[in-house]
Amino acid sequence: MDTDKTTAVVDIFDEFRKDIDEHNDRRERLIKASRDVTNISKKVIFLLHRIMTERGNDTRDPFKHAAERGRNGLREAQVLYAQMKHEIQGDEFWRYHRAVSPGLQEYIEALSFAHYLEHGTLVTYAQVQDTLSDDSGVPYLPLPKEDYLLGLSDLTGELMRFAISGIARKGGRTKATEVCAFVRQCKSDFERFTPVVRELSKKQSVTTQSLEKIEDAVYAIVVRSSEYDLPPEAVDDIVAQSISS
Amino acid sequence: MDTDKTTAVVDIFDEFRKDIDEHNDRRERLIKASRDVTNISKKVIFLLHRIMTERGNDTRDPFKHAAERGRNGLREAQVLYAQMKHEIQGDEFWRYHRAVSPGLQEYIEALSFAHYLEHGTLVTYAQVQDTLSDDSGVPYLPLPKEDYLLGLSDLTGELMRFAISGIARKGGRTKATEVCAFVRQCKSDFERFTPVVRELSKKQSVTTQSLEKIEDAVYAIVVRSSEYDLPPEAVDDIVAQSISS
Amino acid sequence: MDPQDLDRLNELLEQDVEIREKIKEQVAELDKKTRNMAGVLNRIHSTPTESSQVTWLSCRFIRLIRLPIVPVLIDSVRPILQSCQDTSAAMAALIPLNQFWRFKEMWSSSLRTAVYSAAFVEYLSSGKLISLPDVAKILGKEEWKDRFSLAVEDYLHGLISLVNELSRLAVNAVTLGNFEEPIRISIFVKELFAGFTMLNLKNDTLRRRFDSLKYDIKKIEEVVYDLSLRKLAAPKKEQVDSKE
Amino acid sequence: MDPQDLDRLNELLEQDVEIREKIKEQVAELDKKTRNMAGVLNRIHSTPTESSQVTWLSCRFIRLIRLPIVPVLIDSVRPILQSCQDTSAAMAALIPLNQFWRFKEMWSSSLRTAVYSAAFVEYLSSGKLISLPDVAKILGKEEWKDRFSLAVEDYLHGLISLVNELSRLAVNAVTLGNFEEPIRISIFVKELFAGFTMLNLKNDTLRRRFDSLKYDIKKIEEVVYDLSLRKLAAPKKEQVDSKE
Amino acid sequence: MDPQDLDRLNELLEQDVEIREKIKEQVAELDKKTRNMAGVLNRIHSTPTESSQVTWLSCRFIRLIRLPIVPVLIDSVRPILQSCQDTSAAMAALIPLNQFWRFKEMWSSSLRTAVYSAAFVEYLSSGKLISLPDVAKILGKEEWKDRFSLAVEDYLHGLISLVNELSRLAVNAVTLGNFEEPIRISIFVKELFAGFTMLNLKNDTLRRRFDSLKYDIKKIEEVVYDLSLRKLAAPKKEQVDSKE
Amino acid sequence: MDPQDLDRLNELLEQDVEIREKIKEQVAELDKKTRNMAGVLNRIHSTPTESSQVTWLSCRFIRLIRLPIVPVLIDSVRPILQSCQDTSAAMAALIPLNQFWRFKEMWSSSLRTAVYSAAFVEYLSSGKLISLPDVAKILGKEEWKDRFSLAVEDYLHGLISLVNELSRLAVNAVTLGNFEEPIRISIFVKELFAGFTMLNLKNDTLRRRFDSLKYDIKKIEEVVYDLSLRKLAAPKKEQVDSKE
Amino acid sequence: MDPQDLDRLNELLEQDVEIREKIKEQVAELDKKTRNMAGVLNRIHSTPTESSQVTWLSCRFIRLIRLPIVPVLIDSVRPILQSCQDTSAAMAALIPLNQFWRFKEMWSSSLRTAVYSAAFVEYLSSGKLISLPDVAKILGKEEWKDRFSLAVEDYLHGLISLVNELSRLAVNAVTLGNFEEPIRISIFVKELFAGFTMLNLKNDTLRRRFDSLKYDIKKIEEVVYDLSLRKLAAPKKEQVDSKE
Amino acid sequence: MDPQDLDRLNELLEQDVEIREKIKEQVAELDKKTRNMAGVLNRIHSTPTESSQVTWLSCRFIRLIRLPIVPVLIDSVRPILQSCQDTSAAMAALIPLNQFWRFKEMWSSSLRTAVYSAAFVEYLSSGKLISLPDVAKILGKEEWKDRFSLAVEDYLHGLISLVNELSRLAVNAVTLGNFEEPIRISIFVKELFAGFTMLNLKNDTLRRRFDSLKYDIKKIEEVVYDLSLRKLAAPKKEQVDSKE
Ligand SMILES: [Mn+2]
Ligand SMILES: [Mn+2]
Repeated sequence: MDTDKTTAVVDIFDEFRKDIDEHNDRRERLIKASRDVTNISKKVIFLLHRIMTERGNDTRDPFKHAAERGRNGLREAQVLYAQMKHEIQGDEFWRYHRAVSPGLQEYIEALSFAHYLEHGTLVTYAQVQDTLSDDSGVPYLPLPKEDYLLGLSDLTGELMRFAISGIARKGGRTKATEVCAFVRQCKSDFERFTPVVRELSKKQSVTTQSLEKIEDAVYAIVVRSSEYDLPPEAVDDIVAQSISS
Repeated sequence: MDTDKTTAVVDIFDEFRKDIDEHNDRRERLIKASRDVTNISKKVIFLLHRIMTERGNDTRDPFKHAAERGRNGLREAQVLYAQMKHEIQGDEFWRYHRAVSPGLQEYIEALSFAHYLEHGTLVTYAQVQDTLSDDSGVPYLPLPKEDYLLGLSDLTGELMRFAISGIARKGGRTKATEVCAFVRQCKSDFERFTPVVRELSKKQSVTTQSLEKIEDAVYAIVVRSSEYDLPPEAVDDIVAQSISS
Repeated sequence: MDPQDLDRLNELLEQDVEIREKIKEQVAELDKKTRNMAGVLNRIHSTPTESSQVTWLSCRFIRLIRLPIVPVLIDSVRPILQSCQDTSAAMAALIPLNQFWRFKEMWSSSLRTAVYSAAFVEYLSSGKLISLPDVAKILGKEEWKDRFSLAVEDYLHGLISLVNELSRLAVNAVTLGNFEEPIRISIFVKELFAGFTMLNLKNDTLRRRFDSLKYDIKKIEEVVYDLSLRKLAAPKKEQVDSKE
Repeated sequence: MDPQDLDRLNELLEQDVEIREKIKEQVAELDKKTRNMAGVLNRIHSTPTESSQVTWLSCRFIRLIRLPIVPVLIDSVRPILQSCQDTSAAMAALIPLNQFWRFKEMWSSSLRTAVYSAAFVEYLSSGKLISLPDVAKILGKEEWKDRFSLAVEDYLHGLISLVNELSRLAVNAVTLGNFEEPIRISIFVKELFAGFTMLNLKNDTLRRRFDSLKYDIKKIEEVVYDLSLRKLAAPKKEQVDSKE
Repeated sequence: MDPQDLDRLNELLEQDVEIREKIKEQVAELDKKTRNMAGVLNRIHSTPTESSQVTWLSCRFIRLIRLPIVPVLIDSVRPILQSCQDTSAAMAALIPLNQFWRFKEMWSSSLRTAVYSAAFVEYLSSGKLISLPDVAKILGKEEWKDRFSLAVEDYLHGLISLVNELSRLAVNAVTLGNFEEPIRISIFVKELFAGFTMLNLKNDTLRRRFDSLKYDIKKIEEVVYDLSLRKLAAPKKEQVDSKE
Repeated sequence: MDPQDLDRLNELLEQDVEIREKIKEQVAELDKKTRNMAGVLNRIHSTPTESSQVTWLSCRFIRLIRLPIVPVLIDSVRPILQSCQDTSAAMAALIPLNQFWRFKEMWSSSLRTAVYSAAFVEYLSSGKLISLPDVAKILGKEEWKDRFSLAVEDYLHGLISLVNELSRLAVNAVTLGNFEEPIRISIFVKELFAGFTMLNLKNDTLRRRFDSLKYDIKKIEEVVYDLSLRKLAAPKKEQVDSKE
Repeated sequence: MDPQDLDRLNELLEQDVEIREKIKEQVAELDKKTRNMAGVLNRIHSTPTESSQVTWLSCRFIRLIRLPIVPVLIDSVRPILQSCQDTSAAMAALIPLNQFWRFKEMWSSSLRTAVYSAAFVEYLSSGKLISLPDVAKILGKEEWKDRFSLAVEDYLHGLISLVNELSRLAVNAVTLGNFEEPIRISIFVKELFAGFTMLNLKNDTLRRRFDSLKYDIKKIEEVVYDLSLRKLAAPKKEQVDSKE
Repeated sequence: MDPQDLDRLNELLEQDVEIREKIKEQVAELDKKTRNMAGVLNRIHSTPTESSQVTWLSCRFIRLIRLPIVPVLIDSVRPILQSCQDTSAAMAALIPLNQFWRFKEMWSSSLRTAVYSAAFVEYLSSGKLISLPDVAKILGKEEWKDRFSLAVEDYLHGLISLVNELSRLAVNAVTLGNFEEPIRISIFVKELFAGFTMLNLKNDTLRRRFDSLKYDIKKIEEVVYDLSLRKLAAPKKEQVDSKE
């Protein structure tokens, strides 16, 4: 038996081992970081709901205030991406895309929620990519369009929670109507992407459910106020008065 | 509205939030550590197979040598458990058991493989607990009997790989027969635990499959050698000779 | 495996099985009690309260004809509630030191109903939110805490059940002519909801049940809204209008 | 969403769809080639080799009657193998810079068959293991590596397919009267297996296929064993015995 | 296998197949009847009742123009209900002695719809809950009980379907101007619910469907609330009493 | 294998592949149209109708700023609907004689959406149910029936989708101030439901979707209830008649 | 609900729960026995038989050191098998008249293992197939048949398990040097298989398990092939005859 | 719904149900026949052939004692095979014009077994591969092709079953002392496999079953190896030629 050749094969495979180990380790690190991003983003979403529920002292625009605090919270996730950057350079990003994707989507969900509260619009692709770039505008990673859309699609669920739990508060009835129109628009805007972004179809049906919940809530407002002839704001006042009495 | 009372409820729930956050964070840390243990253990299992395949220069007992290197590799996992220790003190261990369990089972699988190679026996519960205790014998965690058994049950799969890939080597035929008897014994020993350890039933059927694979391999050896009247060692020699010729 | 090791292991595992068997019996016991309490408390939805001044007189009359009214109801729940401590004691005696979390899942559901009952009784008597330590005191003893205690999540589940029930009560109170109760409930539940909003939950049962709270609040709000607009709770005038 | 953003996004996504569509066409092309090569190489199992001295004469004869023999077979695979580079070139032109891993899954399976074919051809010609860079050179060009290259796992999958085929060849070589080939295969495969043992694999397809290698080695070993005991490969004596 | 044994086995297997085939036919028959009844009873949701005094006159008028009203509806269901006994008789004749439980699952679903129909008819005629022996009497005969009888769980499933339908009826009665019906339904359903609470149900489909009753009750309570709030109807004293 | 036989087999297999490929393209075309129609029709939920007098003025205003109102919406769907015939023509040309049922599953889902769109347009324009022959006429031509036609089950699936949408519309119409629509929907859907009840449905998916209609009906009934209770709208006498 | 009716219902439900609880205990008992038997019978795979002449001497030696050999094995299973009748008696006493089929599913799985054990013991002692009446006689008594009996499908499931085990035994017998056993097994199993083919199996699980028998037969055939090829054993003429 | 439309729909739905019911009966008939043929053909595995010279004498003897030998076996299958045409005729009469593909799936599985039987009979008689038109002619008539015909995929499925069976036969032939059969099978199967390789199969069940053929081929190659090694049989020159 040619011992030299044997050694040769073993040597080659030793290189492979290093490659494969390095690959698995990196994947593991990215999965961990991605879990962290998910947790940070989830906390930010709760924070936003919380601020919107509290908003006791209206010293300043509560929506803007919430958005600011939300964005602050997300900075932590951005730091993580900055740290991940060198592990997902160039094509490596696509190699590890599956490990990174869940965190990215949750991040986009949180960011778009903060953005909606402040501006009443969807955060744009460029704006999201911007938050994932360093000061000189160099991206930490190439934001996949699919993740952008899937993250936005999750937003509708949070908006449903926001609309329904806000209904009982001053101005909540008007807000719910706004959110209803917005989510309806989202649903119809996203529809055209369903043939090209596979996982979007499932999320669209969740969006449909959320939309129907908001529609039902808005319906209830209209039915009840139709019994009398009062604008929604007047209703808020009357209710507030009877509770405080 | 009684503002003081409101504050009170919010204060109480603020405490809850801290509790829940701390709980989730800890769970997250333990899951990460457990993934690390799993990876370390898997690498050790591969290392053991590798050493058993190599064993070129028989300067010393290859089995003992493998076991030593395996145990060395597992020391890294033991360090992780030592670090986890303060997070899973007392009842906390049971609270986070589900997060810790997969890593623990993989660790036991690797440890029992090393142990089998050296001693030809199953590592005992006390021996496993011993490796998970500090120098003064204080356990890092209370080793659950279930995890011990489930880890051992996975060992049979590795033994199947060990027996079949070893068959082509000198002494491999005899070794395969030994492993066959050992795995058969494991299967029958574990059977009595199936009513009390739920997940064991599924693993027993994997063991059965492994056992049948080993039985088939041993059968093939016997059938072929029955055609002639040669003891297995003689066969090894003849084969070695014809390859080197 | 060494036959002795095998036997030892089997013995230990069978001890666990035995403990589970015994705990199951205690849980069945606890379960019977909590069902019983839930059954009695369910009657609150057809029970006029004293505080409802409008129907006070008819209530008096009703009492004479032996209808249970709120205090009577509460009085019949309290002893069952207290007796839960016996079951807790029995469990604490069964559970090995430091293994509370190992077996906890077996009785979580029953415990949550017990928490709900305690919280409902407290709300009905004092209008206050019962605190975790207070429920814990009612259902068990501090000194068992290595073996049996009340986890935050079970307490929170119990509170959500309370809100579910209060939204029903707000509706039924109006039917029974009590127009103050919905207002009280509204204030109480909003405060509680604000508390819940503080929490960062995972996507688990608690989160899902918390989401459902929004519908209860909405329902309560609608009742308050109906009452306000009909000026039944607010300054009374033009009662005729609301009749249409 | 802003209608312009929407349109832009859609445009980008549709570009991706288009790229995929075009890559699919190239993969179909590559697939056709690899199937073709696999088909030709399959004939090796009924093809006597030159190296088999015992049947050499009959082989000669067979050649005259135009039976493909190994070198002929190899010669007919080589040009197809080389033409794979055209497909690779076409793909490299399609794939955007740095997005190799994004689309890679689309052709992994075909590429592995190509690797297998290259490795089989190499084994049949030189008896050597082809190296990753060598296969890579045959199938593509270094300068495309941001767009198209050969991943370690695909190379390894190709080698496993080679072993699967070699265990069949060991059996069929004997049938065709070639008693040297199994020995050569045995040595080659064992060495390769030792290489595979170096790797720490996850529980994925590669791991599962690697596990299956053991059976191929066992089979090859049995052939060697049969030959050794029958003294066909070993020093020839008492040939009669083996006939029984 | 011994040919005789084989024949015996085959005979047993084929008997089984044949019985199932024949039972299937009878079940199809029963199914047709229950669908028919459910279809007729479904019309109740658009049928004004006599007891609704507000719309009494229009009802009279409607009767003239041959709109079905409740008693007419009931009268058209009764004969179908009675004819179920024929199917039961046919099944009893098919089922071998002692094998009732073997085949029972084949018609459980149809039987539950039959129970629901019987219970709905009883509610509509007398306002009472039909008892298990009474439904059993309507659908079959005591003397067949080795071959065909009514299991507790099927009776209870039928009652749950009744409540599902009554919550719908409460809503539709209001639409049709009948403001008394929801009150009646509320009292009936609450009493039934209290009964269910006292049953020792295991964790199976029955338990799950029972849990879903809460939604029906809530809906009915909300209807009663809407009526009370608008002073369109109110529980009468006697009704409150009977709730005790 | 005989080379000629082989060629023939391959030819048959490749014809199949080719036809499927071409049909896929047409289905993609059809799919785009049905998506488009569904998208436009979806806007109905935010579109005030002319018949809603309360919001009439604001509607006028809205029209000026070019918001689609119902007739406009319908007008924009009709041409797309008609253009479906082109796709059907293309498919009919592709499908070999007698092989309609072989490929039918490929476009069933799109066809059902087309049926739904046609039925929705008909409901919105005339308030009537479109018949199977009428949809078939819109979507294809009688003379193709060996190659392309409309199966009963696809027609029924389309109708179920219509009901799903109408229950949503009942809710949203109220939000838009149109209190008559829910009454109209209620009558239409109940009649349709009664029709479905009389069909002998064996098909599993169809049966399951039909069962789900109950939820839609319940929801519509609750909307009508809300309106009647508040005297915002009421079923007219003639409507009650027609329900018979 | 009428309190008496309620009590009656509860009584019925609780009887059911109680019977199940008690049957469960007996099933646990039976289960322990069947596990035990299966465990002992499993040792057959490492037990040399007397008929194996080659290893006879070593066997003798083994017997001295008390390794179980086949007859010893059988003798240790028989008493357990017989004791199953006690469990059957206990169950027969528990099960109400006519309700055998209601509870049967609770012990089917254990009973099948018992059938398998009985059939294996019979094969090992006499080489014959045990008949249904014979197993029934071993496991229970004819006079209980209203309450406890052996269903055809459980018998057949037991036989399929036997074949699964025999294919393993064919392999292991060779390992133990017994070259006759596979031949015997082959004849026995082929005959059994031919019997199964003639049964009219409708039952899905049974049918699926029967289909899997093909793999067992193939395995046994390959063992017989290996032996014949090497002239280690050969089917005798009479055996060929009996296959007819 | 318009009553006439309703009737028409119901009529269509019921026609469908009725046709299916009748087809099911015919399929059961066909199924019985194919099972019967498969059962007889299964006996081939224990049947010595005439061509096996070694056992020729014993075979002769066996024939006298009426053991089935191959020609006898084939003769008993042929009439059943022919009778399949009757079932085909009955089906062709049932299936509406152009709806062959609608119902085809109902009998695909049985038809594939029929194809397998026909192909096995052909192989056993002539050693040739039966062509699709030939099987089609045996099982049905050209002129029914609008209503009943043989699809390519069913033909191919039948051939794959044939190979599965031939690999078993190769093994069992050796056991029965017939050393030529495996060689013949090897040549036949390799040629068939090469044919399959040239087909353009999609990724469906057929592709998956085709992939599994590799295992059968490997097994057959190993049998031929075993025989060559022991010089019990060897591929003849002409056979090698024909492989080309
Ligand atoms: Mn979310
Ligand atoms: Mn493992």
